Amino acid sequence: MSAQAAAVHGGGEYASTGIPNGKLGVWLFLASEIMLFATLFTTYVVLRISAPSWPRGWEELNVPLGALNTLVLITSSVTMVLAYAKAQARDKAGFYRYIGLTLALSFVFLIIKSFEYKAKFDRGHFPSTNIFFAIYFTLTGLHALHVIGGIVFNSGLALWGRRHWDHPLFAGRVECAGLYWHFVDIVWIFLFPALYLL
Amino acid sequence: MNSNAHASRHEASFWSRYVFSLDHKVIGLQYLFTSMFFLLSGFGMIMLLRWQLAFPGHPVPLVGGLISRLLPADWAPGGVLTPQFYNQLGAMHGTIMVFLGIVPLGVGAFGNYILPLQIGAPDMAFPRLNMMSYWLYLPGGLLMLASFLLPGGAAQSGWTSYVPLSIINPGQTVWLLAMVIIITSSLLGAVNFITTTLNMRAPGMTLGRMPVFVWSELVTAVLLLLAFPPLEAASILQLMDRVAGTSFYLPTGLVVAGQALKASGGGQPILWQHLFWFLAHPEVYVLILPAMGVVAEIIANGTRKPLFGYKEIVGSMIFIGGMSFVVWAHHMFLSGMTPALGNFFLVTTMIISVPSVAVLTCLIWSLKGGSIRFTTPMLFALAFLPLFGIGGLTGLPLGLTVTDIYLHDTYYVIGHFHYVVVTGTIIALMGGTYYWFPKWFGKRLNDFWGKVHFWGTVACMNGVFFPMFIQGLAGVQRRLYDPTAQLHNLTTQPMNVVSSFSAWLLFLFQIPFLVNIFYTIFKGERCEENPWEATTLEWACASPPPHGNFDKPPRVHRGPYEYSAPGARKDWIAQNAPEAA
Amino acid sequence: MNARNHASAAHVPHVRLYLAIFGALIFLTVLTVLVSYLHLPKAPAVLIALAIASVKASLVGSFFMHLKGEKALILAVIGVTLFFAGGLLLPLYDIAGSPTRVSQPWPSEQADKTQ
Amino acid sequence: MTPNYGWGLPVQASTFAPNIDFGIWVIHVAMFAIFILWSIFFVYLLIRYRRKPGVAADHGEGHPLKSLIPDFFVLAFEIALIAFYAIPGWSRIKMTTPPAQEANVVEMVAEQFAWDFQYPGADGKFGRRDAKFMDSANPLGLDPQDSAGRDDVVSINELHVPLGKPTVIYMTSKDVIHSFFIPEFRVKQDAVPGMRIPVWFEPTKAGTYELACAQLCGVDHSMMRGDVVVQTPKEYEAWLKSQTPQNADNPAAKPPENPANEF
Repeated sequence: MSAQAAAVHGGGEYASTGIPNGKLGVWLFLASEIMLFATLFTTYVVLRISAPSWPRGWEELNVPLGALNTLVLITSSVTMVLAYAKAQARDKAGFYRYIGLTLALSFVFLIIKSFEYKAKFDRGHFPSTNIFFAIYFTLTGLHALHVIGGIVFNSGLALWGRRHWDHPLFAGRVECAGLYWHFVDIVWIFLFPALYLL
Repeated sequence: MNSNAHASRHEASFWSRYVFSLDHKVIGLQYLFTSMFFLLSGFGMIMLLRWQLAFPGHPVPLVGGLISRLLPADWAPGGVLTPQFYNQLGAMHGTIMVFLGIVPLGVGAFGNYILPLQIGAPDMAFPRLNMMSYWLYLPGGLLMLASFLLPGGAAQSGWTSYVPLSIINPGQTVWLLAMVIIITSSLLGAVNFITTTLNMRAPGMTLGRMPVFVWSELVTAVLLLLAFPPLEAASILQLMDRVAGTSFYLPTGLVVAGQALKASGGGQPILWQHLFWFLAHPEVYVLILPAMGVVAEIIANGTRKPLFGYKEIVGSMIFIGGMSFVVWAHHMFLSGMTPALGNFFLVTTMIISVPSVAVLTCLIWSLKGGSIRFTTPMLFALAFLPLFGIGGLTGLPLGLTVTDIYLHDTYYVIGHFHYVVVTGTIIALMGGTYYWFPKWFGKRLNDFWGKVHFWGTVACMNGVFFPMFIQGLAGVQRRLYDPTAQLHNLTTQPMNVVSSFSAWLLFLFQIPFLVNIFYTIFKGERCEENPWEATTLEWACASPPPHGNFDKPPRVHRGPYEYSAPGARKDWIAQNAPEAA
Repeated sequence: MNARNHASAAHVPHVRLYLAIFGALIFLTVLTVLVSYLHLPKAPAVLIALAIASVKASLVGSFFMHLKGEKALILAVIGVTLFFAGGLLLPLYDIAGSPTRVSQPWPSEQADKTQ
Repeated sequence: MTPNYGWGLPVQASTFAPNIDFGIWVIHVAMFAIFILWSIFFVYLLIRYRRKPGVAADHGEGHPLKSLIPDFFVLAFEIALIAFYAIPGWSRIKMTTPPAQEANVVEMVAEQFAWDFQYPGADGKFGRRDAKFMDSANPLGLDPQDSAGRDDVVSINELHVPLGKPTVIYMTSKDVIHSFFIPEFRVKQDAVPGMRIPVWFEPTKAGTYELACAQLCGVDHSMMRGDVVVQTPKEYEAWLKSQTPQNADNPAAKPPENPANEF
């Protein structure tokens, strides 16, 4: 691994692009995620335009709860970037405070989401009810899966950081976790108005 | 040096060295043997299917009794294939050969093993990710094969699984799950390939000095990275349609077998075709690009001469990669898509045919002024040129909207894409196996049996696929369980018999190849480390290379194909050979 | 960057920058929700919502994901991806508005339903 | 073996069949020419530059663009094909549908493993169809109450078409995607559920031709065939009259007691 460690630091003897492997890898992974969510948005737009009738977002969905969720996710994005700043500044206590906040906010997001889903199920709205709810549950469901993935990655990183705080790659990995988390936030930034507000 | 210390820790257990290995070479070989297994299983399916095409309704000889006992009663009673089993064989043949056979062979096996060596890297950028991509590919593939054991049988609506048929038919749910797993595996592989190629090239190895094979794998990885996610999303939507009762692809008012289908409706069947072909066309370029890379390597080595038009070939590959995202709907000219879009995709399809022709032209011009050695890998590479030419040329009438009206969904299409994939990619990858076998196992494959395998395979492949053009012109549709049930297929029915016998003969000709491989691995005598006297970096280290490949990163001084340099002592100079004094 | 005292000096403006971005994001979220309460017709509603969301996304991208001043290769990767994601919109032209094809299964229903 | 099918393309029996055949013929001639020329050059290179003892390969500084000239010829040929053949042909065949007044309009519903045709009958109007009326006796789901539909003729797997004027078929499907394919007319178009897609052709020769399904539609995909009977206008009218259900001859006279129409 040490040969790669040399490579990871952007070069050493290797002719490289100067971007650490981890960061380039995460950005490539985010490129494929952009294509995934772009397909889902295209499906939503295509089905909505070609449908004879489509309910407006606020008629079926709980806009205040959605807005609250957006604020929660944006806050978690801020705490994530602060956690990265603390990691760069080698401030262990600060890092664990902010990464803890980020994880807590992610759980809050999922809890609010589950309330929303439960409210819909109680009113008998399931994915099979009509095409609107099929789109709603699929898009928000896949986004929630990505939030869960983010929680797993961030908590794994936090645990790994306890023993490997001085590992040369640690700050880079926090940055990569941050990049992924900000991407999940950006997807929600587009998803919230698309489903709830139009 | 640090890589040796790293290597010794690695020798610890059998498991970490062979099964859960982080070494790109071991993972490459794992991909090689697994994809070979899947290619043979997909090929075996077509052996059965060809019997039903040649002699519809007659019990299958030899294995007929075995099948009727092994399989559920209603699939092959008395050895005669039933339509649903026929459809399963057809759908799984396509899926297994494309997603489990050729892509893992061309990208997983050759790419994983050869790419890091050719750019002088110690290993892949993310070894754990590399291991994880194999260990997602294997279960995904086995899940796909296991879908035959489901009560309703495997997927039976074609490898393209057009909706609503694929939502009504049994067996599709497991197909979709296996597809999502395989796609995730390919995505991880693509991230690994691009990062390694960009960030871990040996000092001095600028992008202009990378071998053509590395360029082809890089463009392939970009295609995998950006084209697979749409199919993953579309598969998830289809999975929801089948499992959660949504109806993304089911329009309102469907009546199936007399009863109204209870689905909420409002879906668009054409949407699946758009999303599927948005992947599937870059996918077919993922199939052909590594083969072009392998052929370019072998031809440069076999003619002892630098490739003709290195920049043109690499430029064409990049142009193909870029254009492949905007040509997909030439598969859908007659699918109810707006005819106006047909004109747009006609023009983009014709534009993308130019770089493919350019690559082929440059490879043929590379022969001029060379000193051609007719070794076995060179024979395969040379056979690739005319046969891929036929594949490319027969794409013209299919790409043209008007002639596609008649030829769409006929055997002409099957002949076209098999000439590109079978006599194109598979022939090239077979040549690559002969070429890089000394690098993988330190032993050369037997040359005599190599030539027997070559001549037999090329002859039989043409015997199987050329009659399909004749059937296609007569209007024989594809995926017919019993072609003789329709009058317009009767005249060309003998062509089915010719194809079937050639296909079985082709299967027999693969036996010397397999025996040759396994015999040479265990009993072959070792050969020198650079038997082909090749210049690229993978030959600058031991065969098979130790863990960590190079003692220290090789320093690259020149382009990849410095053969017959004027005034040099030998007719080849390795990329990392120090500057001549 | 790693020395403790040097870091804290360079560190403070970052935090203030991030909190400023945080404020802007909250404001924009509240704005887009308020706009939705106007129940505008579809076309303007889509444009406004899309514009606000794009501004928020670019804020998160350029400051939180450090895309501002990022190496050209990363920006190229994103650019190429967005270009091909745009290619995905082509089916939109086909399915949504195609003259020669009426998406009604039965002729009679076509009469009463304004397409 | 009916005379329609030889080894090459089937007999031409519709107006745009010669047009399509011309395109197929031109492309195949060009393909053979390109393939033969390149093969000759290829074999010459193999023989001329095979390994000879003592003769080294040259380093080859040739300028590639000059040698891509054959590719520009192929490109020029393709552009000509697109501009003068494909785009005009496509717009004539697929993008324009003959107006309903001068064409013989038929409704078609494809289902798993049969083609159901509905002719407007004497009143020239199609009866309403609805999924809930569908059963084995009434595969098209004709609404018994609708007066327009009482004289409609229904034929399964058999399409009768008059000579001398184009026939426009509005196709849809009940369950899965089928593809309406008549080899002799060089006609092919997918029938997609949830969509009503027009396909048209104008037969030029009387006779019986084969209608086949070109898109995998399930177990009996290969059994899903039908006959297209091209008749002179007189014979066609006679056939239509013979098929018209009895209670429709004087629709206004008496309301039908039992709505079920037999045909």
